[in-house]
Amino acid sequence: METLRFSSWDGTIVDHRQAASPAAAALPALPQVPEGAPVHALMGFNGLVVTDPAADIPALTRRYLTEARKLSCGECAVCMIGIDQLIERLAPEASPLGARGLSELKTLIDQVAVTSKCGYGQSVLFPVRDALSYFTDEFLHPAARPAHSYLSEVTAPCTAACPAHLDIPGYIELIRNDKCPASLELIRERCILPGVIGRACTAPCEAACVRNAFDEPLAIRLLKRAAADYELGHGTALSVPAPERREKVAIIGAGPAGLSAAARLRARGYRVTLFEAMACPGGMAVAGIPPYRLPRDILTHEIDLIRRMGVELIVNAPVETLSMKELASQGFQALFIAVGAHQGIRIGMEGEDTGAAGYLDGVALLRELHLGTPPPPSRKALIVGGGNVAMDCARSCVRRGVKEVEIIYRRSRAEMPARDEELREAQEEGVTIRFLTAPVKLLTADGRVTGVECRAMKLGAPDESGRRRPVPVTGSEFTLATDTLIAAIGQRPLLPRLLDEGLSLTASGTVAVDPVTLMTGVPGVFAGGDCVSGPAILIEAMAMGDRAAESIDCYLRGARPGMPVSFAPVTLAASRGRAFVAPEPAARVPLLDAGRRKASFSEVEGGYSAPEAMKEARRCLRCYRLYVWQTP
Amino acid sequence: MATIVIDGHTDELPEGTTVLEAARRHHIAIPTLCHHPDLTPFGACRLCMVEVKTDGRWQLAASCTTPVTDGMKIRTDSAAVKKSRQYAARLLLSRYPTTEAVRAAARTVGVAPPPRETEGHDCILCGLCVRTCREIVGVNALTFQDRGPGRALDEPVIEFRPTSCIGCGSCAYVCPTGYIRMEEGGDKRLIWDKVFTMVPCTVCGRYFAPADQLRYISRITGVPFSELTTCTSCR
Amino acid sequence: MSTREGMEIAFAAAEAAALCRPEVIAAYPITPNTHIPEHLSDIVADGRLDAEFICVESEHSALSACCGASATGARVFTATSSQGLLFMGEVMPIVSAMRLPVVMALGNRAVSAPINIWNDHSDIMSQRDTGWISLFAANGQEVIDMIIQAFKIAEHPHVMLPVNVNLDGFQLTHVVEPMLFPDQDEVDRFLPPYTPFATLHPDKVVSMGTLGMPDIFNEAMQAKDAAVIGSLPVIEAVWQEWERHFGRAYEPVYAYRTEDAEVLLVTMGSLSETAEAAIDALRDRRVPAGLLKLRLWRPFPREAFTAAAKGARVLAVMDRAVSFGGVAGPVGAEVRACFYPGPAHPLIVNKIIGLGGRDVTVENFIAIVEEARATTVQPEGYQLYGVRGLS
Amino acid sequence: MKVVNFELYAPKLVDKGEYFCAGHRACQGCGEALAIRLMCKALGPDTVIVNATGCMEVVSSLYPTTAWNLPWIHVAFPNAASVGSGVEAGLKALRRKGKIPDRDVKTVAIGGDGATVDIGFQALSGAMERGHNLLYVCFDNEAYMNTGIQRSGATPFGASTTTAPAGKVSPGKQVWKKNVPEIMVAHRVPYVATASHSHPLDLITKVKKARALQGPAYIHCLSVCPTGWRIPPHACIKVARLAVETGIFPLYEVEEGKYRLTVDSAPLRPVEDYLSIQGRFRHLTPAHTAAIQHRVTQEYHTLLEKIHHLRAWAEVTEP
Repeated sequence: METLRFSSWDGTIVDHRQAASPAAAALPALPQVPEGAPVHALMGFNGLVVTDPAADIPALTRRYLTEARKLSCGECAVCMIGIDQLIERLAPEASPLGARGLSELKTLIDQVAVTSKCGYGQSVLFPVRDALSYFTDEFLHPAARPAHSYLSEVTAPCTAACPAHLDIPGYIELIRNDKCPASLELIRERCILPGVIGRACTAPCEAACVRNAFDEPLAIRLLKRAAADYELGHGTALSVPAPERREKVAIIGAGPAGLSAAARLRARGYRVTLFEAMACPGGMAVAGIPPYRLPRDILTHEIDLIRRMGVELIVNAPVETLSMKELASQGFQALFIAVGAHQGIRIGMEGEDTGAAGYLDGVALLRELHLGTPPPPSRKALIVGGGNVAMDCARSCVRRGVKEVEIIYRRSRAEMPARDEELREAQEEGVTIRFLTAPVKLLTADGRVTGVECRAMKLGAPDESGRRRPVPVTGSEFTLATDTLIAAIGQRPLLPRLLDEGLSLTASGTVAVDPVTLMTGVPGVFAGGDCVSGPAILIEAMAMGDRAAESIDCYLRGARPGMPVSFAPVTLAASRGRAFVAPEPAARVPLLDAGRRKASFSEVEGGYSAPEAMKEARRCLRCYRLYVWQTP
Repeated sequence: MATIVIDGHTDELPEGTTVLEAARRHHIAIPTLCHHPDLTPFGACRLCMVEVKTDGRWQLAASCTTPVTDGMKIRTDSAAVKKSRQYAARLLLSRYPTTEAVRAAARTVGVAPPPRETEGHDCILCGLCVRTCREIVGVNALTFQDRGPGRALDEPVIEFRPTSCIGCGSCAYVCPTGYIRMEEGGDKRLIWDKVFTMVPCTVCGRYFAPADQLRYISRITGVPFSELTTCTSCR
Repeated sequence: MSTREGMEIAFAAAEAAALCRPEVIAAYPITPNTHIPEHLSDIVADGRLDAEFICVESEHSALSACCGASATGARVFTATSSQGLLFMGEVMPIVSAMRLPVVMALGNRAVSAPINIWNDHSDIMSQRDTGWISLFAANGQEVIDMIIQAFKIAEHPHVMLPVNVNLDGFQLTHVVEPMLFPDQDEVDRFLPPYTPFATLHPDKVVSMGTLGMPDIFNEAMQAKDAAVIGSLPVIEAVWQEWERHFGRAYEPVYAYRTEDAEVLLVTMGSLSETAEAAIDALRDRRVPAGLLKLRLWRPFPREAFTAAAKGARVLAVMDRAVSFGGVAGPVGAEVRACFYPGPAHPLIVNKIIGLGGRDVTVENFIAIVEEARATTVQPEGYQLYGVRGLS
Repeated sequence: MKVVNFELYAPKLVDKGEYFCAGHRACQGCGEALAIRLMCKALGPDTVIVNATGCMEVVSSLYPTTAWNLPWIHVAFPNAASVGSGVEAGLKALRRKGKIPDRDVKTVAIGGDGATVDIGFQALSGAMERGHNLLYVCFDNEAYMNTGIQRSGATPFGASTTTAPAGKVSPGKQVWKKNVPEIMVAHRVPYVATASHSHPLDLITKVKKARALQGPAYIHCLSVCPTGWRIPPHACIKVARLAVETGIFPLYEVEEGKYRLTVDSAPLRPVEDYLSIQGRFRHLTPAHTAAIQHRVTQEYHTLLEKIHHLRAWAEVTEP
């Protein structure tokens, strides 16, 4: 879309159709269409954008309505029937509209917008109204135009916010209609570990939920979990379609990214082998996420489902022992590296590298806690860092009986990446937090940590991450006594031998890949997950696993993966719908009380019963956002 | 408690009361097709629209699904309300022109139904049967089919699960249009195209309930099947 | 501003009723009142009056429907005669006991047998004790005025009783007279909309017409009687207000040339006009005779009557119905009773005249007055006047 | 749709409101009181009840108490229908003139069999003919129970009453019951139905249908009177059900002239089952019973004929 001729996006009318030379007016923020698709016009949930005189608006409108009808649920009297009437009256063979007919249709649209039951019906018809209002002549005096081709995409604020782009309104509607198995099936299309994600996800979708504007977001994560829990009771199997393919794919790292890729590739019929360094699969999900948030049986169950698809899993196969050449010689045509980022980053303070007892790396600690031989409990633990790993370390220490657990963070709460409920629950469990404090020197005595010297900070200008940069307050040094200091400020991948075989790293120490194909410099070798993106959330890693599987499939079939439409620059939450939404708070789930929590690693958060889930699902406003592009 | 003003009457109501209930307390007539006092509101028919004012501006809202909030102002007879009800009625009529329940509802909001050729018994997707089956009977034999991206169904329909249905017929009873039909003859009952075997009353011999239904009752109450085979008038 | 127009009085009665904007009319045809509902249904059919006209299948249903309609708070009108009134008989006392302000135009007619469609008062006298207020009109103008007044009286919060306006069959119903018709807005000013104190409506749930056991029945009857008696001052007040609005005076007992009269004729209804002519003739011959015209029959205006009759030696009381085997005709008995006990009372001659449409002339009245003047002792009982083969 | 066997779940959907309240003075096991309570639930609050003189008026309105949570009026014995006509006309006029709220308040006249098929029959016929928006419900307990079980036009053949007693030479009433529902059908009113308190949901559905339409409707509801029928109070529902199952009182409805059986009791049970448990029929000989059986079978087949072969007026009038 180069020059803007007309736009009604968000209801602001920009009309350059009469201008001699179409001004290079700024286009509204629009989704990015895959390259090589010239666009004449776009009709989207929030308006109409025209960039080419050749655009055929009535045709585009008809196409838009056809697509729109597919999304209308028909559960209220106005939306679908209204769309049907519009389709009927705007059909080329329909009797001429006339000015009166036209204004009737506009009133109809207004009525549908204010009386529809869900957010979809309330917003979907605005662009049609714009077309009728600003391209009146084309509707009143239809002219024969060359046929166009079309491209249409559906998303939703929650869907777009989700790294894996789950059809969230879709699976919520299925739950509402008492169809958990179907719902789970839909979830699995883009999230192979629903039970895990339903518990351990940071749920960016909920932050994007339109309901935030009225009361509070849908409990999307818990609904996903409800669907997964339902299945636990009933059981399913993941299918592998015939025909089997002969190509073998090796995947290094049975973490979320590796498991996802394995499942997708297996589902396409490839023979997949997973190499896992640790004694059990799961990667960060098992090593990083404490059982009180993600019970192990859930993870095991979902990994077993993948294994039962026929994925070969080899554990205790450390990265160091693997090489591309060997794997190639074993007949693997493609390799996917998803080793994650398990190497704790140094704080960079004095005395850090003395190897003093009591100084621990956060992820290593968690790994030990959950899989190996945990270090003996201490009297006091200081955790450095403000992320969820820091939280996990702190809460795990509490559970291991450490009397005094304190977190040190160099910025303030606003900049803290940890999730609110994580922090709240930690504080409930007695964890204290010291903001605007940075460690500068590790104090030791005869090889043991005795304390840490800290400096107070204040917030300066925002840095590249958009968060305000902490600035030291000179002369504010003070000392905190402790026998354990845990560094939890981030991780990076560890892949010694593979590096020598031609992998290149980025500045931030992650594996360099082609952003579209995820292929590394070495043909046939792909990488994804934390080892590419740096520490990220599970669903993000899984999404990358899926994409990797996609492009590995393409690579092995000699095709090139299509680039999906990106809704990144678009604000989907704001719609022109102005209907009333009755406030209704989300259904609550029981939490294990703080006292019992501290004593054990058993799951803290309860789940929804089926009726509760159906009730909560009813709150969904079904904010599907439809885009239809007209291309030559 | 929430204090509201509805058409000029001030009233204090417990939280959670719907605007429709509030209106009925004051004998304010509001047309509905999908509402039943014993079932969860569903908001399908859109005939019960009213205007509410909570944050300084009047907005249309479906009275059956809108709970009263403190300070809420409600008007049920404004021009906007009338117009929206009439549009809902017109749309319903355009899809179900021969369904008496729809025609009657249209008349109540001042929309004249088209001349009728035949009498139809359409499913108007009011969801009364779905909710009755779920909330009153508790077997979920009826559900809406979902629609959305990649799940393109031509027409939304209510899905019948023969495996769950116990043949109690409550859906046929609650159906406002007569679309759900239930036929009986001798020891058989036909509903939703599923045939049920009826159990005769041990006292009067009358076929009074489907075996499936009695089995279900026996299961949820723990009462032995044999004790359930006497009809209500012989008990 | 009223307009003068010549019209059949039955039609005029209908026009008067229409001026009162009744909401429901239920009536059944019977001679001689028939023209009243006929003309009313014309008025409704022409859209001049927005009302429900119920073509009932009997008089019993007519008054029943009026009863139901009035209970909803509607203003209600009906009309009948003779047998029709008797068929309404079951409902008559119920309407008054339920305090429903129904207004009825009653075209008085004889009661069978032998069947006779012509005028006398035996129909209303048979319903005398049902608790209705009874007004008697002497001419078309009074019919119009009284029908309008009747609604105001009936609906007065202190009254709340049904009212019948009596107009003699044929003598009035079928006679064409010039009459003054008040304008609609004049009537609207005089007669405000009816505001009932209890109605049949879900917004305020009431039970009407409940079962009364002996322990409350007396009290109920006492209340009804008190209401009828209590209506007298209201009626007088309404008439005074009428005079202020329309300039025509009404009083319960109308005295005509009674100054130092020795004999007073006592009449009700249309015969009063003939009687006035007779009095004029007698006065021309220096005969000290006068006339008392009763406009109000129930409640009976005892004080007004005795005051008006003061000084007269003889009262010649005309009755138009027979109380078979009684001591007097209904009016005769009433008049006698209202002088007893009392210090002094006039001689009372009671004639029953004009039964079943039998003509009554000026000469008849002159003769009756002459006979009364000759009376020196109180005569026994009563006399059916002008019976062939007797006297 | 046949609603005969909904009794296990659908009742949970019946209006919880009580409009004919407890505490009235009806006899134990009074079927009529039950039928009226159900009728009121079906009618809902926007209703005015016009009650003819009879048991229900007497037991429900002893001054200064009332069992009615609906606007209610009683005038006399023969005129419930005509009072109803007036109420309907009054409400219609006042609504049109904006003197009362603009909503559909239904007028419902109720009476016993005496008030309906005998003394009130003319008023009923008139009201139906005039096409008022009036529902008339006859609660038929087959005799003048209020005055002490005298015979009415609705008393069945062979029943012993105080004015048609069973004696040495007479088997109680010697003529057949007057079929008023059929006479109402002959009035060509849009809706006529029979109902029984033994089939509550059927009764409710029919009342709802009648309430919904704008125009005259008639429902004839069998109301068992344990006192007058000489049965124990607890047998009330059972006897009513037997009346239906023997075909003595079939439950059907006639919409726009179209007959439909709403409860199919085939195969019919012998009338013996119904007669033998009632004191009022105690004296009947096998010959009498046979005669009754013959008549009932005949009537039932006549009804089935109409159901299967009669076309609705609409069908007849439309080309």
